[in-house]
Amino acid sequence: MDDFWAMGGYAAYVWSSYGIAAVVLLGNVFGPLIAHRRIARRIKNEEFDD
Amino acid sequence: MLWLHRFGSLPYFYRISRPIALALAVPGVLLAAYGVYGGLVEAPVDYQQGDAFRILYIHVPSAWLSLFGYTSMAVAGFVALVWRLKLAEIFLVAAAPVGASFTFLALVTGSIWGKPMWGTWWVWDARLTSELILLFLYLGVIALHNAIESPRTAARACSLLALVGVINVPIIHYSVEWWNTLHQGPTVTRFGRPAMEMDMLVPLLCAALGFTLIFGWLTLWGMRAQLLWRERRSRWVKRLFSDG
Amino acid sequence: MLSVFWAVLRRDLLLAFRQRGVLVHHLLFFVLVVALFPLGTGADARILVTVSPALIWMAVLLAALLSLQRLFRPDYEDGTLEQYVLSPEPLALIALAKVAAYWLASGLVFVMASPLLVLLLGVPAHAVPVIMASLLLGTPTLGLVGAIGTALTLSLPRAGLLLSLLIFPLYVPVLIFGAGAMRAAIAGLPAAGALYLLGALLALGITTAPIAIAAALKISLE
Amino acid sequence: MTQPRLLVRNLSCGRGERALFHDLDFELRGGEAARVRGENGCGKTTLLRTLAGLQAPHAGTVHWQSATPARDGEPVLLQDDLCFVGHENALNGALTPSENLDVLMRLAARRVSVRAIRQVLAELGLDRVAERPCERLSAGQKRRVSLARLWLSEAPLWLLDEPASALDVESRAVLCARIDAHVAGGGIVVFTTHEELTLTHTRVRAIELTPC
Repeated sequence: MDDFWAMGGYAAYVWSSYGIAAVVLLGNVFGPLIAHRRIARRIKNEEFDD
Repeated sequence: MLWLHRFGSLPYFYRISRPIALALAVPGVLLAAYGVYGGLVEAPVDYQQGDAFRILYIHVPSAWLSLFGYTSMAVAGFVALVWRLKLAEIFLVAAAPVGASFTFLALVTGSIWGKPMWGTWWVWDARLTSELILLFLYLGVIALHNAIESPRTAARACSLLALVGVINVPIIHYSVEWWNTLHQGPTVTRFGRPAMEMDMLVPLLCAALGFTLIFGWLTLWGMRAQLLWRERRSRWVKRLFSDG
Repeated sequence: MLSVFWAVLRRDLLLAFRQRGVLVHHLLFFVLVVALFPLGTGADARILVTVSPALIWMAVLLAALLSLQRLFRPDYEDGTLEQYVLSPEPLALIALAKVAAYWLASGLVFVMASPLLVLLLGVPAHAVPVIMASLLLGTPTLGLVGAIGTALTLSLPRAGLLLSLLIFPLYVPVLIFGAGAMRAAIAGLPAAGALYLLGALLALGITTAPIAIAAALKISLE
Repeated sequence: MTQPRLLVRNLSCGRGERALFHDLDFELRGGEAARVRGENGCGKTTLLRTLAGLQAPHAGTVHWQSATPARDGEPVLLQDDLCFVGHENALNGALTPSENLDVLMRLAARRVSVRAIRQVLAELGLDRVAERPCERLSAGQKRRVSLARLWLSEAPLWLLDEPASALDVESRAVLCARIDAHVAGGGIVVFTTHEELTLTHTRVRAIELTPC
């Protein structure tokens, strides 16, 4: 198992790549979700009823 | 044609977008997870690059999606300009940040990979340079969209920009390659080897397919938010939220 | 149909002539960028010759960016642009005439000024014809592509930075082939290949860019 | 020539994404004039721009003659049948009135001699400034230069956005006479105005815009 995490000495490179990818993808999941929720709340508050 | 018309109806699209997103997300995440697992665990160590080659399972799908994303935006842009289809405009606007994210990932992972392979974080290699310019093309679309206030004008302007950009992508790629071979000798080939071992290739294809589905899912996610914003004053959206 | 092309071309050239102060400013800008450069690198002749292709082309790119912002702006503000769009004549043809006039009044002036500047940088005289040819073929393409960008950002009052983000990536091929031709000429190598490619880009630009400019103008007016 | 006809059905327009008016219907035939009425900011200019095809309506259609837009919301191009005098004068400040008019008429695909331009400028009392750059003209003079197109054009449909702004009483009378003559000759005029324009021979219909 330790061998797996060590990645033959390239651990820093491999895991940082996958880490950054995970962060960026999660940002793309939650960004629109939060935006969607915020817009929905503003519609419910009737902010656009002019 | 009737089907297209129905699909173009915004309330209908909004209603079915969530199940479609789920239908893309579940197999997408499973396939990508399998591909990454196969790449990280099952694929044998590369005799030249050691374990560093395992970055490939994120780098190649990202690079593929950076091109796929821009091309699909240009197609949507064409549809938006010619048929004034609102849904195409919304797709284009929502796909831009997702595509830019994958382009960014392709660049970062390529650069991280380059460090152990070439001993430096950045080389002006043809692929990396084209990818960098592609990122600027994406950022141009996003910046133009943010700058123009009226959503309709903004989307139409972005459609045209994406179309102009997509015509330029192959020209840019060719010119960069020309520049690169002329002055730096042949490009370092990283994964251009003719025969890839099957147990390396299968996970890679799975990862590429999985991330493509994820791309679709994320774009749909963005489209839902964008659609709601653009239609916030319309009756169907208000009805949707007044009933709770 | 061609009469509208000549009418617009003549009008814009007349305007450029009446407002020649602006033209002089652009030329001065171009000369200044090049002239200041040695102050930053030191007067080492070898370095100057090596960087001269990049320097000349970057100066051209920046000057184009600055001057392009005014290409459609006055017409947009005084309502003439609406008349272009409403004209029964093809808008793409009118746009092509505008770009042609713009190039004659700015790009061509840069081409004329370039021999002096490159000799100032210590470039050997035998390279000058190729350098002028590369600018002659490359600068119109910059105008055509840049006009799409300005047309798209017309509704934004201050679009300078955004414009650079939109059009600089599209300028990459011209920069590469233009500077490539220049570098080959300085090294005494054949530069015909790069010049042909610049010519191909120009041909592609003349045939396709006016359509895109026309579409962009209509979008900006909506 | 067929009789000109402008037909507007269920037209909804807006500025940007903001809706201005809904479901406007009217029909104008050759020999009719209409004044667009409504409060400030209710979309008078937007209506004229939409009729001209400069912007797409949010919904509804504009028909000209027998031309029908491909689908709802598509602008119909009136091309050479239209003379549009917008809010702005479409004059470049560094060019003289005759140079400006020459280009404008060429854009309208009309061949007009320099002499004809001079003559119209003289009729409008502009002969003394005909060779002066437009930036040195007064607002009223500039407006008259822009309106000179109405004397040079042969388009059946005129769309005039505040044509009388900055005009003095005499020029206004000249403009009214020109509109009268155009309508009497079987043309159509749609205009907006804040000033009172008294058309002696023309019955002016009103197009009311009610904000939504």
